[in-house]
Amino acid sequence: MYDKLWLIPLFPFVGFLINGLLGKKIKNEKVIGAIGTLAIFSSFVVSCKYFLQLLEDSNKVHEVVVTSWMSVGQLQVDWGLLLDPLSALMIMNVTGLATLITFYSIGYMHGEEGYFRFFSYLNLFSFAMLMLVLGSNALVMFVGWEGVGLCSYLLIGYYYEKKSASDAGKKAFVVNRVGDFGFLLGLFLLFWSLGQKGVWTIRFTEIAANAHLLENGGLIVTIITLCFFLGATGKSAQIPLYTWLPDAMEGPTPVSALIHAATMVTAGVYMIARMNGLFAMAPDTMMVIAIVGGATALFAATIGLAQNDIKRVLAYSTVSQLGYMFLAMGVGAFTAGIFHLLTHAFFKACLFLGSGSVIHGMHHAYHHAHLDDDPQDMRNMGGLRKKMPITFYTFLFSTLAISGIPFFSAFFSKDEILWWSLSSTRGHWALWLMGALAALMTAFYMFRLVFMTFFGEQKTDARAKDHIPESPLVITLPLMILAALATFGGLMGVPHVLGQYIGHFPNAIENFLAPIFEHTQHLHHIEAHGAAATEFTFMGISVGIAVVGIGLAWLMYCKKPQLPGLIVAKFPALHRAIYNKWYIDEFYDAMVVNPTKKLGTTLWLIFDVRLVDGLVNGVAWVVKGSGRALRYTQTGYTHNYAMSMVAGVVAIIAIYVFN
Amino acid sequence: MEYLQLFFFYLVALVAIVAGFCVISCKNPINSAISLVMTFFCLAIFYVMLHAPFMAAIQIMVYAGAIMVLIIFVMMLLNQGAEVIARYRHAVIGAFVAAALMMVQIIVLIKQGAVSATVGPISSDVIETVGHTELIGQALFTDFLLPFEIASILLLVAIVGAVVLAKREV
Amino acid sequence: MPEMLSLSNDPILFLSVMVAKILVVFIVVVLIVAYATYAERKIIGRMQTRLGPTMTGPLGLLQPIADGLKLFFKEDIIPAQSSKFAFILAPMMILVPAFITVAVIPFGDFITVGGYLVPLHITDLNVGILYILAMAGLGVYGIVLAGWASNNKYSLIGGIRSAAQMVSYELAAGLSMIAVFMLSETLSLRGIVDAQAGSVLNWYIFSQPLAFCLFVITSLAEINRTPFDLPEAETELVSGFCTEYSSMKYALFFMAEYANMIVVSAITATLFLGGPAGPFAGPINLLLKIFFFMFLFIWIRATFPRVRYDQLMFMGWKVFLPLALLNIVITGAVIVF
Amino acid sequence: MITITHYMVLSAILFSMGTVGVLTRRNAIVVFMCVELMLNSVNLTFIALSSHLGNMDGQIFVFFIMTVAAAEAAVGLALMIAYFRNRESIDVEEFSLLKW
Repeated sequence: MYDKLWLIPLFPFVGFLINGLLGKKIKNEKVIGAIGTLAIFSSFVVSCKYFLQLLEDSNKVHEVVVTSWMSVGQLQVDWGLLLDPLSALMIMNVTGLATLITFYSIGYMHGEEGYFRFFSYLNLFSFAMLMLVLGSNALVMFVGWEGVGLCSYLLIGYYYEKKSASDAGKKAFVVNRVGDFGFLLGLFLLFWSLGQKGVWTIRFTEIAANAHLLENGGLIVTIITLCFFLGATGKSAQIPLYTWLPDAMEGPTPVSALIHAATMVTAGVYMIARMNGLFAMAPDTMMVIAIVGGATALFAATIGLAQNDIKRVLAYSTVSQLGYMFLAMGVGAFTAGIFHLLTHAFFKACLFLGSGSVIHGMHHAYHHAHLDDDPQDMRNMGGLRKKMPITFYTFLFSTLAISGIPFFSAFFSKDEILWWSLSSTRGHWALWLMGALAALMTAFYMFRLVFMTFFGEQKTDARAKDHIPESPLVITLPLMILAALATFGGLMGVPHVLGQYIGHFPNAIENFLAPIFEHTQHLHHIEAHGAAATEFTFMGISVGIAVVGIGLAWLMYCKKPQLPGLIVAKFPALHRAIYNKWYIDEFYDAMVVNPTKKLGTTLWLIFDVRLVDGLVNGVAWVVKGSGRALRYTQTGYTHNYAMSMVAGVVAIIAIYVFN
Repeated sequence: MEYLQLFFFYLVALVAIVAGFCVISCKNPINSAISLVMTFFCLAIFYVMLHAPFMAAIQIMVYAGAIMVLIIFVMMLLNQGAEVIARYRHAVIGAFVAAALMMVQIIVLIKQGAVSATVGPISSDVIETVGHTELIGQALFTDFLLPFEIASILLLVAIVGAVVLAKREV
Repeated sequence: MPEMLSLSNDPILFLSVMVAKILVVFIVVVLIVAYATYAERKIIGRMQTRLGPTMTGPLGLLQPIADGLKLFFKEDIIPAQSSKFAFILAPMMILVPAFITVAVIPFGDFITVGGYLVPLHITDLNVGILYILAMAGLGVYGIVLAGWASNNKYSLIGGIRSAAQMVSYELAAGLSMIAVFMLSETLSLRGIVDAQAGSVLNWYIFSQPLAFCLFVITSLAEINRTPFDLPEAETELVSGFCTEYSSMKYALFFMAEYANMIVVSAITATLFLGGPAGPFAGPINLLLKIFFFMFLFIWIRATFPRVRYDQLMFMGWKVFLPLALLNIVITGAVIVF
Repeated sequence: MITITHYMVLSAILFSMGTVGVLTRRNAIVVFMCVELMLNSVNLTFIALSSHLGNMDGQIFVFFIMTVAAAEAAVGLALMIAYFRNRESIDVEEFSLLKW
């Protein structure tokens, strides 16, 4: 039934091999792009087949063992793939978006140096991501986990001649390593502590089935889950390890869309959802997750308010939205978190690709006019509505979605998260407040972005302004598909309160995911009737918040463009702090990076130079001294050596003769 | 008849030893080489006397006909003059002493040792009737087939090695 | 059936018959050598529409003797800077292998002397062909030493060329012989002759035409005859290794050349043309075959120009050697299947 | 009567002479020839014993020694030519790079 599951990761891997090994020979961009797209598209087709099959199937969990990997002591690891509703949704998400974005890249990357490299990396990334979501045990997942980190590093540093790009790549890698360390520690601890109870396993199904052996809410579970959560913060850019994501915008825009918005950064969310049984047993960890998620959502949103780089705004928006997902995870609303993950993937991918389209156009214009201005700076844009209509409309729909305008996709998902953050047994009004404030800011800065880019008068340099074209179909087609998804994607998770009014419209995603989260259902306390009114009230409040945010943006950037300047003048310190990202990077440099460097230098001076080198040199000295003494026996004349050999022979024969 | 044989043996042995001495004492390397060829000849004669005509023929073909020709050829190419031996007189004396000691020891050892009787089936009559070449061939292609093949590989390697080493530019 | 004569049943007769055979063969070879020079001059003269020697004796028949006497009585010059020992040794080392090779060549069947059977060969070695190859390998020493000992750059170059040439062609010659004794399954020349007995069609020239051609050509190169006479190429090396030689030593070189021709002819006849087999008495058949080859060699000398040195090496290593190997492979395949 | 001892003593003498040559001569090719002389003296022992014992093994051994000697000659002489090209000499006294 599901035994061909391994085809899904295989196709992109084959694509990677072909483009990676032969790409340099092929040279033809169309062929390379076609290979890359076809590889991931084939994977998408297979994914669709299995997804539809799973929808019909009554048994929702299927594990396929491809081959044995290793067997060490109690540890038995297979290359196993796991298909259940959660991973099925994820593979659909990954393969679908990767197909669109790879296709988009054919146009976007046109004429770039190392074209084949880009496509082979994209395919490798898809492979690693699919291994991550399909892995049936923690080790296979970890392979994918590291693989996506590697591809992220490679793709951020794609323009490796640029110092900022290669630095950003390194930063992403190193910061991710911190998280990975936590993941590994958690994994070891989990393996060991389960082993103490007699179950030596790292398979997810067995972990879920045996989690109850551990003490509920005990110290061990808390530590394990905290370690895993540290891993998640690294990969998913949460406080305190979020700093790499904004810098990752140095990579090409399709990379930002695919890796740093839609798929890889959600790996942490996915991992927590995958181990929900374990996390549900650690209320303290859940609280930490919720607080960190909410704080990140709020904190990143504030930074997003003042950025001028179009991609950077989106990057902070991504961090903020990821914060939402963690907030959902923290309050036990796993379904809502995964739902938001999906809708976020749609609209954020669309937003990134749209910004890519804008940058592409700006770049084209600047290139045409031989100007050196920054094509990503929003202050140079404005009025692009008429120049690139398709980009504008798709962008607008996605922005409406992210802002939470009713019936656009994120309205459902975000609203559900906000509702659960208040109503869940783990919820709290403070969490809701953080989420709501973040939502206000989100609506504000996203529309700030739209207004600055597409409305008002064109601020582009006069020499370039007439040469901004609409992007070709290869770029706009994915935009349109994604915009459609961003607009209507929310329908798969219409909440009950709304669904019951429109002909009992089912909450499809919740039903579908129910078997995965059955152990955590007890967190949801819904008094079916009494809460409906409250839920409607809060729904209204969040819509209101969104409208207020949009209105503010309109006021400040369309109606009275001088207003932002006045506010900045009024609170210069605040603006500077926000503009400089609250000086977090500087803070990290001062607190972590520089002390580490200093420690390294000190250790090198004391330990390495004195002790290690001293030891090595001491040995060398002894050898040198004895060599100096012994070398007088080495005359260098062959005859002398031969002579000593003959003397030896004479001695040996003498022993024989006189015995 | 036996004394004739013994006389012949001593005659050839004398020639071999004198030629051998010329090898180590002639200042001119070409003369050394000619003396060595002479020694090889004497050894070939001994091989015939020992009922091993095939080995005798091979001895002349390989040593006299190939190796020594090669050596003389190289000597002509390099065209080295006569060498100065007398620089390390004490070393020469030492070498003679050591070698003489060794020789005496070996001879003592030989004299001490008991010579066993004939154990194998191959007598001179067998060699006469079957033929020495045939006997060698049978041994070589049955019991010693693997070493034989390995030796052929060794030769191939040596050819390649010699070409690589002696080529001016590889 | 009379008994075979051997050292054990009649030592005196055996030794005297042995000495007689050796003497006869030696004298015959020397005579042929002497008159081969005469024949060569006559034949080439005719081919070039000249008369050749006519003055000394009837038809110039005493010419070789006159030449010999003249050379023997000339003053013997040894160059001052030469290596005297090697200089004197060289002509001997070139002549001796040529003469002692003849010892293994059978020149007839058996005759009865004093009631015993006497085979018509000086000796029949179990390793006859190897013996021939070994002696052929020794021939090179004479030339190399002559070239080196003369202390003359032409001589030295001639000597080195000769060494290279002979070593190269020895291989091809030896390999072409292998096919023959693969068929006869013996290394003894008597055995090879016996294997070809019976009919003319048994001669190996018919079953081994390629080996025959290869052997004749490579032998020609090995005895330094035209068109392969590079070691003594007059035009470039001023007679090569024998530039500095005079008088009797020079005569020895010449004798050696013709003796080598005879030996090669005899070996070719033995290996490929059934040796003493034929319509007449054994020795006469063999002599006729030898004369045929001698004539062939002289004819070639009159006809072909000298090859260039690189052509020579090219042919030796890249044409004859592979062909000889191919011949061995084919012969082996035919024998096995 | 020639006994096995005759051959072995002769072999010992030749071997010792070869040793002296190796120890005293300075021309690398002559040293090489002396090594060949030593090898040959061993060959003589082998064949003498082989013939004495009525066994072919010794002669087969000699056969292989000759093979090895031929290979050695080819490679050794090639080495000497290469060395001569670098140093303009094949004097073993000058092969002294290992000297202190």
